[in-house]
Amino acid sequence: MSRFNWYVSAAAAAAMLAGTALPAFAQEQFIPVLSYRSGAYAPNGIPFANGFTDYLKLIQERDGGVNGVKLAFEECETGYATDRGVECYERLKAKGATGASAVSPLSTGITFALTEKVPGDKIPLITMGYGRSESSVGSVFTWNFPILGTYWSAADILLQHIAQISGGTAKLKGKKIALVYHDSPYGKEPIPVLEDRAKSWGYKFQAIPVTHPGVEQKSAWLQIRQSRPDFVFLWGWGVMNSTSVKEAAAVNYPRDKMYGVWWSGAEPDVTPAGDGAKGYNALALHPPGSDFVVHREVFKHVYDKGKGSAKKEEVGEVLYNRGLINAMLTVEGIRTAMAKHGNKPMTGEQVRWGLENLDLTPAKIAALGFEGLVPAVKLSCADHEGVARAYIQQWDGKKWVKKSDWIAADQSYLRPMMEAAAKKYGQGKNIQPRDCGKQS
Amino acid sequence: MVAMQAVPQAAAPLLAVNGIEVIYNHVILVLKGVSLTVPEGGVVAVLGANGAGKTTTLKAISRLLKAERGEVTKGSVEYRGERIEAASPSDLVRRGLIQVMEGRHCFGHLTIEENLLTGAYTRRDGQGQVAADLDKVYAYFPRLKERRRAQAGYTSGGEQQMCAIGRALMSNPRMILLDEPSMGLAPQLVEEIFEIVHRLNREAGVSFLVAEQNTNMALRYASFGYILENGRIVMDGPADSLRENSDVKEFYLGLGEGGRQSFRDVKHYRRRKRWLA
Amino acid sequence: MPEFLGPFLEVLIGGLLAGILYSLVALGFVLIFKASGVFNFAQGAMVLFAALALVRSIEVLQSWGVNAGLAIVIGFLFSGALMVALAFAVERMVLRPLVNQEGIILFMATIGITFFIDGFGQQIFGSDAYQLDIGIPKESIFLLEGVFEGGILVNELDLWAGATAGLLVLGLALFFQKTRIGRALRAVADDHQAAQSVGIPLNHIWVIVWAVAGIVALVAGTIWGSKLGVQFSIAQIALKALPVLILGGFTSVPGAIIGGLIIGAGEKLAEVYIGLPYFDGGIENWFAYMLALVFLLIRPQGLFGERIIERI
Amino acid sequence: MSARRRPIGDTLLVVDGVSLSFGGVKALTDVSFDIREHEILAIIGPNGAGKSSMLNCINGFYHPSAGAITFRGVKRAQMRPHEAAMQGIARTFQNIALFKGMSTLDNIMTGRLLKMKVGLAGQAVHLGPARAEELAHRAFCERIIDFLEIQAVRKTPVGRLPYGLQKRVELGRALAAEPTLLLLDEPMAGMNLEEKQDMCRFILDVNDEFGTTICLIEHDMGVVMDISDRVVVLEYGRKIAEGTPDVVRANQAVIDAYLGVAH
Amino acid sequence: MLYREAGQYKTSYAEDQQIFPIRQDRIAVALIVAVALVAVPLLASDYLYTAILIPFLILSLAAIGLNILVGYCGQISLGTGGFMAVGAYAAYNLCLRIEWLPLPIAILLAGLIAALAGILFGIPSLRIKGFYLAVATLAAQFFIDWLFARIGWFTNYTPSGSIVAPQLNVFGWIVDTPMEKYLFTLIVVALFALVAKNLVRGRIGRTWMAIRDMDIAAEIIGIRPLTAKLSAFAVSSFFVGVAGALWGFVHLGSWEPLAFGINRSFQLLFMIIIGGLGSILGCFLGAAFIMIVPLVLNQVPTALGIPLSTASISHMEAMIFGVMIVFFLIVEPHGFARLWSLAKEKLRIWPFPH
Repeated sequence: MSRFNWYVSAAAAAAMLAGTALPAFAQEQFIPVLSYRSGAYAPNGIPFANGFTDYLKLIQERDGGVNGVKLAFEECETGYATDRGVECYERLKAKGATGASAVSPLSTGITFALTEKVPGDKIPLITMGYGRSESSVGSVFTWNFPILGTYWSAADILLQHIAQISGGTAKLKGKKIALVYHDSPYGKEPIPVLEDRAKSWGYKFQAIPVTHPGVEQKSAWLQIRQSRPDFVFLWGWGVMNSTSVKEAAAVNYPRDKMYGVWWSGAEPDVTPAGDGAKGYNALALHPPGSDFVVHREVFKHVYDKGKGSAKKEEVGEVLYNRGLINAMLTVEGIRTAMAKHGNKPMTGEQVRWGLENLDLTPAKIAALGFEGLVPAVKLSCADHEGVARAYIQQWDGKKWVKKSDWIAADQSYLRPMMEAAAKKYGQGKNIQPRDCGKQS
Repeated sequence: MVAMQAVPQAAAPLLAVNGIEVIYNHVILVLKGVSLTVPEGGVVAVLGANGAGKTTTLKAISRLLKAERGEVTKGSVEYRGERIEAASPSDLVRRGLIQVMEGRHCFGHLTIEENLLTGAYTRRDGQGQVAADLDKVYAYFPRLKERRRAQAGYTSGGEQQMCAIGRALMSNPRMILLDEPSMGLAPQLVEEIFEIVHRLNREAGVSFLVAEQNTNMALRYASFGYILENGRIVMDGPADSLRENSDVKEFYLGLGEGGRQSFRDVKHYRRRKRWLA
Repeated sequence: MPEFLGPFLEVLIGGLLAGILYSLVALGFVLIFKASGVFNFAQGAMVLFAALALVRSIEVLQSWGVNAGLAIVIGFLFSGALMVALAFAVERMVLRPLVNQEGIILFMATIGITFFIDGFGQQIFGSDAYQLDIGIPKESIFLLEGVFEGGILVNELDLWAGATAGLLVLGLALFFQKTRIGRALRAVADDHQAAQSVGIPLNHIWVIVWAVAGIVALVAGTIWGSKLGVQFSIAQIALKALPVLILGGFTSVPGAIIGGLIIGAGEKLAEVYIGLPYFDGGIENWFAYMLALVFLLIRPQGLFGERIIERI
Repeated sequence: MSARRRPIGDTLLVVDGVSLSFGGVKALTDVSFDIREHEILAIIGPNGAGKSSMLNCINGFYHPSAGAITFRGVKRAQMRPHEAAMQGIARTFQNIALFKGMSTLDNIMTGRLLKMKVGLAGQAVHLGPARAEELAHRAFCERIIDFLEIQAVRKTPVGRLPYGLQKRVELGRALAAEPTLLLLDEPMAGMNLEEKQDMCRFILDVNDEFGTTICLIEHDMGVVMDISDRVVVLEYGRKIAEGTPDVVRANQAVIDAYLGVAH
Repeated sequence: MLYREAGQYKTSYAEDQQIFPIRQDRIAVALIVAVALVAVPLLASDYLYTAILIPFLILSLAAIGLNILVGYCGQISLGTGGFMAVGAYAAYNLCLRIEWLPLPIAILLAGLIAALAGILFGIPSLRIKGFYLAVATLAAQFFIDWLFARIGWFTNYTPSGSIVAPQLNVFGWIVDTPMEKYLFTLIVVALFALVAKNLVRGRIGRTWMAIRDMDIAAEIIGIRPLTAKLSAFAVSSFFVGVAGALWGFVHLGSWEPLAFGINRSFQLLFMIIIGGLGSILGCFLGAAFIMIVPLVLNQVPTALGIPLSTASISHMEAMIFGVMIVFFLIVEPHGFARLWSLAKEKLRIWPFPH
């Protein structure tokens, strides 16, 4: 038993009991689950955490773990607060036989803090669809994995879409685009792309911050009512999203000119606005719904045994599915690592290799039951994002309706930006970029 | 209020305090076994220096002590033959036992009249009766009537003392615990206040337990006195006999054996004389 | 009509109406501070708790097949009763044992209450976002469309909030000035001990005050909940009520309303005309406080607070 | 009467036509008198006569609406209380104004604050000069503690002391400042005879030993008549008499206004 | 009989004015220092350093700063988080813009800049008192939050507004392992605690306490309210600023304005009130309590094998936390420090109860 266990148990004044409870992790692969089920962001945090844990339970119940290695996982409540998140990470990082496999913090703030810590602890940081945009440059950010898309990608996809419906990028000239954003690192992430494109494409860009938690937006929307932008992008989280949609309805800003990022496109974001949300658009990183193969499996192996985390009708919500996918990527990273290192609990470092060499072909994805949910993903030393594509969905008052084809981010434009930013970061931290040509 | 004659000393006690101990904040012992009685219709004085425990005694009786984190740990308090250590202050007010606190404690932001009306809070005998009593209070304190619309915070010390006593009267009490009515008042006003106490006792039959430092004044108006020192009763007796007692004379009335000694001539610090060996 | 006037009026009116919503929360603070000298940090949590109780009880009742109107009425009664129960509990478990402690201790205790209510409310009623619809109209209406292009946007819900706040203040003023209990409340506010000495039972008074503040919280929660949906964040609007309080004075009911109007209008105008054009926005959060602060430097006791005469 | 060591000297402070009002209520009207070096001056008068207001004007807590106060030849229009303290005016209060959270020693040490010079950095290190200064002033304060016979409660928080001792500590704090002029507001209020005698002793000793000029407010006529050199009588904010105790005692206006029937 | 001062005579005022006049106390303190400097580094795990000890020490330091203002000078502040932010961002900018500046100097300068900010926002305290002041200090909190979130210069125009601290180089000592970070923090905090103790027991401390206990009387004995209050704000903010710099550089390594938000201010206020207003020791006790309670509450159900969802745990945590706050206030409103001194008094007269 490690000193760490001893100490915590003592602090908990439960040394005896803890002594029996902890060794259960012995030969298991440990996955920490940083979640938030209370506080201002709970409505969004809960479905995600449910999806994440349900998938791990599925692997446990159906497969008995990954390649015979049982999974162990423990949730820790971060409350979306950075310091709590860091504490959770520190608490959980050394658990299990080999320590934490990978961490998914589900908060840009926590991601920023952990980005500084994971290289020392050698634990990969999976930030699926969020986090630092430049961290997709794996040569500098060895331990960060913003798989399936970054905010810069998201901003680019949105711009492509409105250019498309406006009839080409040239038509955007002179148009006005406003960004209503959560005043935090998360909300600020897309600004560089939106500002940069404004220069070349000639639209007018206005950024309007909304203070945490985002219930007071009247002046933002009065401003929008006056300046009447042609499009409003929404980079909100939690209650801010629904409040934005409501305020838009209140000032009669056409909802179909509003585009949310994929974190502003879930059910809790629109239902509180009632009919006012009809026509609101948002990016979809993946489709909602519970009729995919994996859901059938989850119902069969988890819910029918009464072990589900959520209510049955909540399975298949947007954020639930995102939790599923996030968990699946973590598990597949472990599986890939085992292919190289053998079927035993993997260390964080081994999982990192696994993630970097993750290659989910369409066939593999179909076998996992994620067909239609996830595109093919292939990561590499240089590219930790893998694939960046999304489509536009629209709320029809009852459900999300797919409105556009999948749109892929323009890598030729984004990649140099990301590399420049990563280089700047690396210089600040004295990080020597890895030479990805030599990586196996 | 029915005017009635003061009842003679021999009557059954209205209030009986039997050997109470009071502890503050679970540690500080303030009263170390205090016993006293007040007969129906009597005016009894509790005398002693600052910090002797006079206020604590009064608050122990009126149950205001609890709000100050003090508690009676030993002994009993009986009012009209019933134990009252567990009663609440408002319960006691309803039963006719009310305290006028040291330092007046008027409600500064309320007018004089509103102050008086708060005194009738516990009464359930109707607005008419309250209004009638208000007039009676104004009859005792004509100055209050003049200033009835003034905010109590802006009235003088004497007026506030009157207001505090008048406010207590509004509860239709049988007994008033009067704490330091003379504090900070000019001699003439002190006289006036005690005169009113006397009248209330004579005319309205209200009994008084008065805590005072002004021994001279208190013993002139009380029929019986107790002297408190360090949380103990060190002497008691009828007012007249106390006034004649040489120790009292020396220590509380400032009248030494050979007449009053000039303050200028006190040239050495006196050892405190023990009342009880 | 000059062109800027329409938008200006719109922001002004929007701000005033937003301010009224802050006032509703501030009112609860004032009541408790006035009567017990307690700076009740839990007011925001009480708003959330009341709103959660309301929305969830309506939901449950409707799931039992009770018709909407009746469910709303029962829901109000239930959550009102819950707030009264809360008042009893707070008096019994917190105020009574802490009687006669310094203000800051009681203030901290109310932060303890805040934590408890936050946890308790979420544990019992869930931490999801809930929609509250008790039939308050939420349509936008456009005034003076003939005069200004596009008219002046006003939300009906905000108008309802304004009317409700007005009625509440009127009721409270009458209660304080004209009733026996009201007088007793003011007496307690002035001097606890003296109030006790004349037979006013502090415990009852505190229960009454906290219950009234709880009902005010329920009203505030209903309106905020109708506007934003009921979820955790509405507890945090308590922070919005604080500058209203310092501006209006901790002890003044009308001050809470006037303060709310000034803060609401001030911050929205500042945000739209200074913050967004010159500072990339976001100034309204501190602007309200700065406004209150600057004001305090001129009148330290707030707009309607009682003047403190220093004596020694 | 004991022999005085220091004769009464020149005028120390002049109150010239001072008036004071609070929102229309006149607390003082055109009051003039002076205080002379080394004397003990008593101000008496019924409650609300403006006695405390007078002291508050002298030490700058209130600003007279008319008139002027000259201290040691310097006439001042507006002065903050701490400036008065710097010029050597110390005082005690009717309702004890001690620092309740601090010990007796610390309270008395606050009286020395104006005389302590070591800067913030020096104090932070608390070695060398800061320490030496602290110890020197501690020694001075210990002398006062001895003088006032409060050694036993040196480290006790003053909030826990009985009233009489608190009054002494307050006097100690005022003395620690080594004032030229000491203002005492009802120093004997609420004391029994014995305590009054002690307090009188202290006042007289201070006056004798340090030559401190004393101006006091007191209700106890015995005390006033016995220890003061001169008496000023106020009523309703006006001065109605001034003079030696004997003169004042015989003044009919004073008898009518204040003493009332003999007691 | 182990703890008593009988037989320990002080023959000079100097001896009487030691921080720990009783021998047993001095021994205890020496033991604590030895444990903190030697035993802990021998035994502790990374988790203990990074998640408990380092934040505990830094928050204790911030609590000392706040306690100077609230506990000693009686000025309630809810803007502590803001002043921590000033310290952190100042240190960042100093290191960024003056490359040769040694880290300890940068941290001290950051403290000074925070002190200036403290003075600026302390000015209203000359007119405003009590809860009005408390609310007014929120203006500082929100303004500072906004300033660092909005003005790009402070964050060196990083697009996200999030900051990454540079390497910690203390005159050539590269502080990077958790244990080194712990030791560095320990040294800084211990030194500052000593400085704080020296200040509060000397002239300036008495000045503050006089203002706290009765500001009018303080002015009448010659204390300038202006200098007294502003010096308290300055010194307090200095400590808080240094703590903020440590929080950003040593503990977080990377941060955003939210790290110094209003919740931090409240947390610190809790610490000093639970620990004891007007007590340096209380700051440590309070910080320890506030740090440990949530951890214990999180661990106990798991350790006992009670299957609670994290949601329930976190709600229970809030509830229990609330209850404990109220409970402690009822039991001892003057905090752990008072409990501690009462216990010592009991020990001193043990085994005789009176």
